[in-house]
Amino acid sequence: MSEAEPTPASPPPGTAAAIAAEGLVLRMEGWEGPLERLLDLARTRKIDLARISITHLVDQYLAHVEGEGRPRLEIAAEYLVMAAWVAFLKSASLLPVEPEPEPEPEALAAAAAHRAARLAAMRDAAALLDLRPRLGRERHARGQPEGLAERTRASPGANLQALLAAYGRVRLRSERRGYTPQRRAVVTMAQALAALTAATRGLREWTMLARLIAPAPGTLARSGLASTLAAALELARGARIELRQATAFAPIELRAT
Amino acid sequence: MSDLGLSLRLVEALLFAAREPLSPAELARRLPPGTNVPPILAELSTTYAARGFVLAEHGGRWAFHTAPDLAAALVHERVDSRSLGRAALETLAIIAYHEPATRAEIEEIRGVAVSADTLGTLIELGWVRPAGRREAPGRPLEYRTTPEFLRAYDLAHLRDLPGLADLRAAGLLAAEPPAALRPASEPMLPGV
Amino acid sequence: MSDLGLSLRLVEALLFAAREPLSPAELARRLPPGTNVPPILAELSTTYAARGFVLAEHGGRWAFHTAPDLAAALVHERVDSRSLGRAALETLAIIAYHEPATRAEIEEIRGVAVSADTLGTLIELGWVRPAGRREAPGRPLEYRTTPEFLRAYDLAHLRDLPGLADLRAAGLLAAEPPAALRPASEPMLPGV
Repeated sequence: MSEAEPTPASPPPGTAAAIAAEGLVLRMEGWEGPLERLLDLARTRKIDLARISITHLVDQYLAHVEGEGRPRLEIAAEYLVMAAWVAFLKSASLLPVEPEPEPEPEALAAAAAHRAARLAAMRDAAALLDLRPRLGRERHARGQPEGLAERTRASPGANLQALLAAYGRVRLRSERRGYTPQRRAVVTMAQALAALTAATRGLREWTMLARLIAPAPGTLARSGLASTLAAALELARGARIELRQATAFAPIELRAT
Repeated sequence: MSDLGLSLRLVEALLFAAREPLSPAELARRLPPGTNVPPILAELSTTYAARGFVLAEHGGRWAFHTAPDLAAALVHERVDSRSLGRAALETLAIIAYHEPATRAEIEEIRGVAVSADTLGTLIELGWVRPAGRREAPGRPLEYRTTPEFLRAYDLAHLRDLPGLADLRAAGLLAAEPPAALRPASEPMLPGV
Repeated sequence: MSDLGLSLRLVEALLFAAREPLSPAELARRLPPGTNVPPILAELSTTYAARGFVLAEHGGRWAFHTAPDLAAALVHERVDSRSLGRAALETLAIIAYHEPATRAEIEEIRGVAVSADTLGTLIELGWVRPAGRREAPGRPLEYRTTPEFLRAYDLAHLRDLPGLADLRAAGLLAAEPPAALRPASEPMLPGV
């Protein structure tokens, strides 16, 4: 294994301070203190990671993240990276450093001879196999088999679970089938224009717009108000009527020109 | 059978492997020159007369086939216990939850067309039956489940079927739509 | 042959009519309840041993096929005269003698890469199939032969492969050289 220190994507120094303020302080056998300090010591090999339980580390990490109430993802992620590095360094320290044994020449020769013998054996076996009377070549199946007649009686098992799942599937599909807007009752612009044109013909007096709207129930009344106002603006634009409003939110009045 | 002549064995093998019935002339062409084929065929048809398959002649051509008296015994009745296909299962579920349901209603809920075949399968199984016509334009047929359906699924009543909330709790309606799209109150199932 | 039992005639007829080899269990399903199939199969294979077509077992399934010694006379009936290439044949042999075998093992023995084409040919013939993965690094696919392979080469069981016992005794089916060939410094395994 290479002795070179792996260079991790270590957390930027700025965030360490932020984390320290939040504080994930590990309390376990072999180590008590902040996680980032543990990682520092592990990197510089100033602590024996064999004594550190990764399981306990993970447990305390999870407890800390869950204990935060609303976990702050960026902090949790920093800790996760640090904990992962500790785990990685520990696993690296546990791997045995084994020098590759020098292969002995006799063993190499024996292995080569064995390999050659195996290949020869398989070539012989393949030849023997090929000498056997093969179906379709030296041996033949029946040329015109009638086939085995079968009469099928359907009797599918009744599986309530499958039936319920099917219904769940259908409902789910229909819920997802998208939104079809409900067609609401409205007074259309054309209707309002026609009504207002008729109502204002020869109207000399200033009259409140609200009086000219035909009474209607519920949403239709609000739609009538909106459409009639739009129609009034349209007629005013064509100089067929005059509009006035004293102040904002005051009643709108109109008369024919 | 050690005294079987080579020719007889060859005729046997040729007739066995042939993909069509063979005439004596066709057989002779594949046999050692001078082989007298008809006596061999006669001997073979006697040999096999009482066995599971017989050698018979039809229009001058010879072939082995299954002994006629065994034909009936050889037909195997297979019970097809494969579970219902997806379309049939969904259709059955919709009828069970919404009965009486017309085909148009089933299609409306499934979101896809329901083939006559699918309904036919369910009717043939005896789990669904047409039950009158709806007094609506086109007077469509209404479908209902049968007592056999209840028996097969071990249900005392249709109302024993779990409601939507139960299905969701059981994870059978797993993927939930976003909360914003869900109606405030769960739609009630008709007739459940 | 007039005293032939009905069961024997039925077994004969079933095997004769079937498009695929049948197992004793499949036969039993189509026979009167309580029929003891194996003795019938044994009797039939004796009866037909010297005829133009014979009854044989391949991997637990039984079928008639023409007697191997008649091959030369039946060239007209040849349906599959393709001969396997050397690579495919060697690969097939390695899988059969070592199964299950991974691709890496086949390549180690052959000393060359095994093309996907070679394995594909064998799989397409229905003689080899991928059969699960080995619980080893990389989880490589393992290959095994099929019952059709046994049938194609007229082997009742895989253990009937020619020379299998000798190859095993000589240690030629093992990846490592036999202990006797290993240098003395190597620790001996008990029981090897």
